[in-house]
Amino acid sequence: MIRLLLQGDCWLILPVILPLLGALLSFLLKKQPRLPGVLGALVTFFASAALAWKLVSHGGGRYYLGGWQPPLGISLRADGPAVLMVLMTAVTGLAVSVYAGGYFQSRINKRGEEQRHLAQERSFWPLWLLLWAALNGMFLSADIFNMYVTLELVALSSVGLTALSGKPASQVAAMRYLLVSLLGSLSFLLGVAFLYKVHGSLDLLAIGAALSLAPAVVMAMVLISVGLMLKTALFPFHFWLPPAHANALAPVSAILSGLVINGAWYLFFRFWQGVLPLVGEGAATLLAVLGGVAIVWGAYQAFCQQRLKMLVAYSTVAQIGYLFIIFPLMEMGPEQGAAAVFYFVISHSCAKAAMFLAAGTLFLQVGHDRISDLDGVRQVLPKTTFAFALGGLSLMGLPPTGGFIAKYMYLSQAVSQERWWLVAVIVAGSCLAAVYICRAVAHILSPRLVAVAGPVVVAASMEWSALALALVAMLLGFVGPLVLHLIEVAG
Amino acid sequence: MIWHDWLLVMILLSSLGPGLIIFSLAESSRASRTTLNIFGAVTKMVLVLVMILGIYRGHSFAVHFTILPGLELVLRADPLSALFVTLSSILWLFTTLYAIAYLEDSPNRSHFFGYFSLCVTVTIGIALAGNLLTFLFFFEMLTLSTYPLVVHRGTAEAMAAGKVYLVYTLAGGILLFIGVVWLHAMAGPVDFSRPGLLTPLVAGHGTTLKIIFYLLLAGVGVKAALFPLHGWLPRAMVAPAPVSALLHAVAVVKAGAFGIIRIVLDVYGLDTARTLGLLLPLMLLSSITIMYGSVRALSQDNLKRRLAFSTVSQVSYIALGISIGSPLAIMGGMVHLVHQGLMKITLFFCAGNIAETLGIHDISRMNGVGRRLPVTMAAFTLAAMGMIGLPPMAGFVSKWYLGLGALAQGQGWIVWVLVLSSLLNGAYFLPILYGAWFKEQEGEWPADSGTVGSLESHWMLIVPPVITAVVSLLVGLLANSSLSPLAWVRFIVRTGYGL
Amino acid sequence: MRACESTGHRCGRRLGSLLSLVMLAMLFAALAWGCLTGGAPSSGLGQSVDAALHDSGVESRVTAVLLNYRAYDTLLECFVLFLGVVVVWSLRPYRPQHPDPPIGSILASLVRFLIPLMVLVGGYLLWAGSNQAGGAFQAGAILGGAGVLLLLASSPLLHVLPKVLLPGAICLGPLFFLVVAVGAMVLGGVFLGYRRETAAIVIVVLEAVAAGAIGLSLAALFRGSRPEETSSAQARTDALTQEEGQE
Amino acid sequence: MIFSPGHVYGLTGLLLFIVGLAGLILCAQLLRKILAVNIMASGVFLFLVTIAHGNGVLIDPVPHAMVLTGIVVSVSSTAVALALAGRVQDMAHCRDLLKKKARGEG
Repeated sequence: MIRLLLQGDCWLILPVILPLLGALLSFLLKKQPRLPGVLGALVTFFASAALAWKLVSHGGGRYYLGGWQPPLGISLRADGPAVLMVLMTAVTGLAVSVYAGGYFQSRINKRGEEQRHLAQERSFWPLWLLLWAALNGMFLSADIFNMYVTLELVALSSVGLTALSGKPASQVAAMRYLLVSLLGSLSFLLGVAFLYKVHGSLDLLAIGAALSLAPAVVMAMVLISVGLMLKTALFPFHFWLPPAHANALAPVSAILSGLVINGAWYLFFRFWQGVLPLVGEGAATLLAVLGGVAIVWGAYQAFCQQRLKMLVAYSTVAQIGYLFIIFPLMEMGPEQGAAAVFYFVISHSCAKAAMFLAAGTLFLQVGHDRISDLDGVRQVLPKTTFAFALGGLSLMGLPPTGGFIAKYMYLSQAVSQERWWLVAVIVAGSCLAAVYICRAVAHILSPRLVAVAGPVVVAASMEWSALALALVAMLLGFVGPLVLHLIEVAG
Repeated sequence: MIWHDWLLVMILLSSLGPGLIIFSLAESSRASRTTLNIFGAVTKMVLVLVMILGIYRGHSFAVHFTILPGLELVLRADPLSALFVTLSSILWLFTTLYAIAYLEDSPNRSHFFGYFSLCVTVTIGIALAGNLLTFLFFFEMLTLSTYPLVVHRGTAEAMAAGKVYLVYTLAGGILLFIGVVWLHAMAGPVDFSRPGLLTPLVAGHGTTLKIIFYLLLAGVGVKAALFPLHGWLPRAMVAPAPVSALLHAVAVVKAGAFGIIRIVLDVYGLDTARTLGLLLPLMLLSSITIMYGSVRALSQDNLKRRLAFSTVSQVSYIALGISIGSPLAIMGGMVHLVHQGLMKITLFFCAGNIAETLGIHDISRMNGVGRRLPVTMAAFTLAAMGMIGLPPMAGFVSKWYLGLGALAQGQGWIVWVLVLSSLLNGAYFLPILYGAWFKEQEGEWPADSGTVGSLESHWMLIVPPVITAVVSLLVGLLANSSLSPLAWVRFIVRTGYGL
Repeated sequence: MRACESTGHRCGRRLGSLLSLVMLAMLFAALAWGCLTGGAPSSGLGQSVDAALHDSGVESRVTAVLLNYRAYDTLLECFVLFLGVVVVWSLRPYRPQHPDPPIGSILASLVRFLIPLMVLVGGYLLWAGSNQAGGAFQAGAILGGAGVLLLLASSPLLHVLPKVLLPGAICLGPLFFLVVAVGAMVLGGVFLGYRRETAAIVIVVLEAVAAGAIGLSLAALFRGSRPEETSSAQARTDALTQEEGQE
Repeated sequence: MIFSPGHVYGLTGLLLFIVGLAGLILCAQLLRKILAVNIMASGVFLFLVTIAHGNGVLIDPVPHAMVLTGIVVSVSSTAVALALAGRVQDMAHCRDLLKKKARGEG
């Protein structure tokens, strides 16, 4: 067994198996779901870290499940971007798991409705671990039909998590989310069918190598792109996101905004990476325009919100735009473009999750999240407010955070390629982000003593996990070479 | 990396460490907070002293840290950064002492001193920045660490001022960011130790370089309160007095002025800047700012607002000196970085004392203050005289060199600007002095907090302004000695820029 | 005035529908274009499936694909079903507004007659799957149907499986699949890589367990909520009131 | 171009997809939307099966396996959708009850 671990390639499959196992166990141990849940998260984290270490030390590779080579069998692929996403999920996921433990305990302690909160926690752990496994599977998969299956797993578990809070608004939001997700999945599946019809293979690499602009392939790309854009909530398709993300439980919001969105986008990126040289300027520009509108519109909406969690949710809509404006830049510098966008993804993931966790803590402590009534909450929850502010800094792209590095890379690409309208979009996005984040932060960090009295009811682990995540977002401002080294490992 | 490279990091950590610990301290643990503050400030001064000695002996200190391939954060101590570091660390010590007494019994002190230390750390980072990226890095952080100090009082007015401050500085920060990225895209990373990097680009990309220069200038100009971008400064006066002192003398405005020096001398280089015709606009802009600030100061009745407009005017002497571009003028500008800091911090300390002890904020109520607060007003008078530029005070030295430099460069009109501005300085400072010393007290003081023993106020409120006032007198009197700022500036101009 | 507005509104909606229909028609045209043009479709994987069939342990090509070549998909698919049950069970307590009609004697006797037959058919399909059409999913679907019938009839047969064991039973399928996959990895070095000589038996056992799990999961999905949780309408209303207050 | 029976099946699949899409967009009731999604799924499955019989010589089992997997996934998500729709309607019902009660007491 140990020999197997040391020599084999099973590292690749462990980040998928372990959370699956954890999910089953936490489902079975319904009296104590937290124990297997947190344990599963911890083990998965270490497995992911080990995978990253293995990748850096031994290079990337493929893993043929069941020993069947493609096109017959399914293969997993480990290269820089895939493993980086797995690692990002591990870091954010571990913090969210630690947070969730404290969150449910605090809720169970706080109110009279123990049964309801117990039931919520009982469902949370299996759903979350299944989601984690599905995300890892999605990142590592090299088979387009397998991607569809993982997409569905992700969609169903996200919907389940969204509906978990039981609030009427969350039920409606979950219903809408589910329908949009199913539409996206089916569109994706039809695209997969088209691709299979033309290429007779489901292996993404084989397809990518033989790609042409035949009508069927064009239709396949359109279907797949639209399906994934729906799931990523790119601008015209963003309508479902804010209510779903804002009305969920705090750890769930963090998971949805920090991880799930990135999952669908990652597949989009993988598909487009191959076709980009073929499609020419127009399609990439179209994506970038949608991204630009998303940045501006999302930021404007975020500014208009009265509730903290809605603000953060709309900020996700805006930040998604950045994931798409990279495509025109990638035509001239694919490697630099990929590096920039992945840097953005990981720092956004940490920062956004930290902000949602912090917002959830504030909500639990104060009992509401109306921004204008949050003055003085710093006195009660200093670490949480600091985490929120730090996450906000990263979104604004100010040093010393990962967001700054990402913005720097974006801007330097745009400037050196002389795409001035993109420069304008990036700058406008940063300014708008600064406006809406400062609006929220000015309230929660305000020195005014309109104190939200009352004893601290939230668990320490909630404060610390959000802070740790925000500090990771900050740390990303200093470990650029390391991350880029990881991204550049070939498959 | 050998030990003395770590020195620069230690200098940063000497205030960052205490700052972070102070954040986590309880509000009531006053003794440990004070100890930490003073310990940090003194340690920093000692470390800076070691560094200066090293530089004087010809050591070079540099720390490199790669944050992206081909992109480094560099801390480097050259003579110019030593000047700013010394100024900041000395003034920080006094400001800390002053703030401890000033904020006694007010709420949120842990928060305040935490950000206070952070702010100084970042300022030192700006001073030690060895390339443009590092400068940008710390420059943006300065905005964030000073904002909580500006809004510290938490009143509606303070929050509004904080909003204005953020809008100005963040917008400036973004302009600076674009400029830096653009310059990097054209010329690669811009290291301060390699002047003339841009010279080969002048022929082909002259216009672009000009645009970038104005972007950078606008970016740092916001913090330096250059004329159309100065709007935040008078409003930020709602902050507590130590914060104003810090903003005006140690950190923000100074960082902006320092940035102008760096951009002109180290990024573009004098020759390139002159070839591109960038110096004349800067000269005009700073002359306008000098006059504008002085004129506006005349009509202010609030003491701190008058001082703020005075800062707008005085800081532009630095930019003026650089833009004139002759060695003497550059010396005058650079030395004013120190002189203005010393004098202005004294003035703000005194204004704070007057407000804290007597509850007076307006100049019209200051009649007869000299008799109630003789020591404070003496310090105030010294500093104000210096500001006006009476010989042999510090301000005179700066203006003298500026004038000589302008004449050497054939820009005689600058002398008129200097004379006129000195007259205006006199016009807004002398009435204060006259009223305070020679007029009778009118009615009760608004809120007299009483004397402390035989002293007019708490000793920690009196000692810092007295020391800074005396120092500002001495640097003028002993300007020719080998230990004066002027001598150091001469050293900078000779060794650093070979002028 | 109001009528006017509402007609305008209706007109707007009709226009919107018309517009979407036109766009959908265009989309169909585009899809048809993609489907019809572009030359001969590729021959697919039929040949490679046949070539490797000998090593797969089964004779049915579809079963070989499902449980050997692409067994990873099937494993995840078991988890999709499991996930479905978890999600449905996680939803808030609920009772339909229209209670089920009373059970007639016809349904009861039909159940008595059909259940053994369905189990038999399911078993046959499972067995047949190794060399012709059929297999775990078909068998599971039949078993699921049987479960639905039992539920409809509130049959006493339901109590054969105690409620406490229900989660365990639901987990059993995916858990077993996972254990087999990991076991293959530990013994042979490859995840899901059965040895050639044991493949046949492994696949049959897997299929049997999977069919059972699928049937059970389908029935659980049909039921719609966690069995032990039944709450009165009053409790639901109370919970809702409280949450409205929180919002 | 020769118009074979395979094309008819394929086009029918696509048409079903579009019809489902239309239902999803245009129908207001949740139940109809869910049914529409199922029709879309059926369309995709039919299309996949058509691909399996693409050149008519050798039947390709892989799309069949994909359809089987797809059906199970679709069953699972339909179940979730129905359960959720039940909750949404239940809530609307409860809310109406509450309103009525409030009005009666007021």
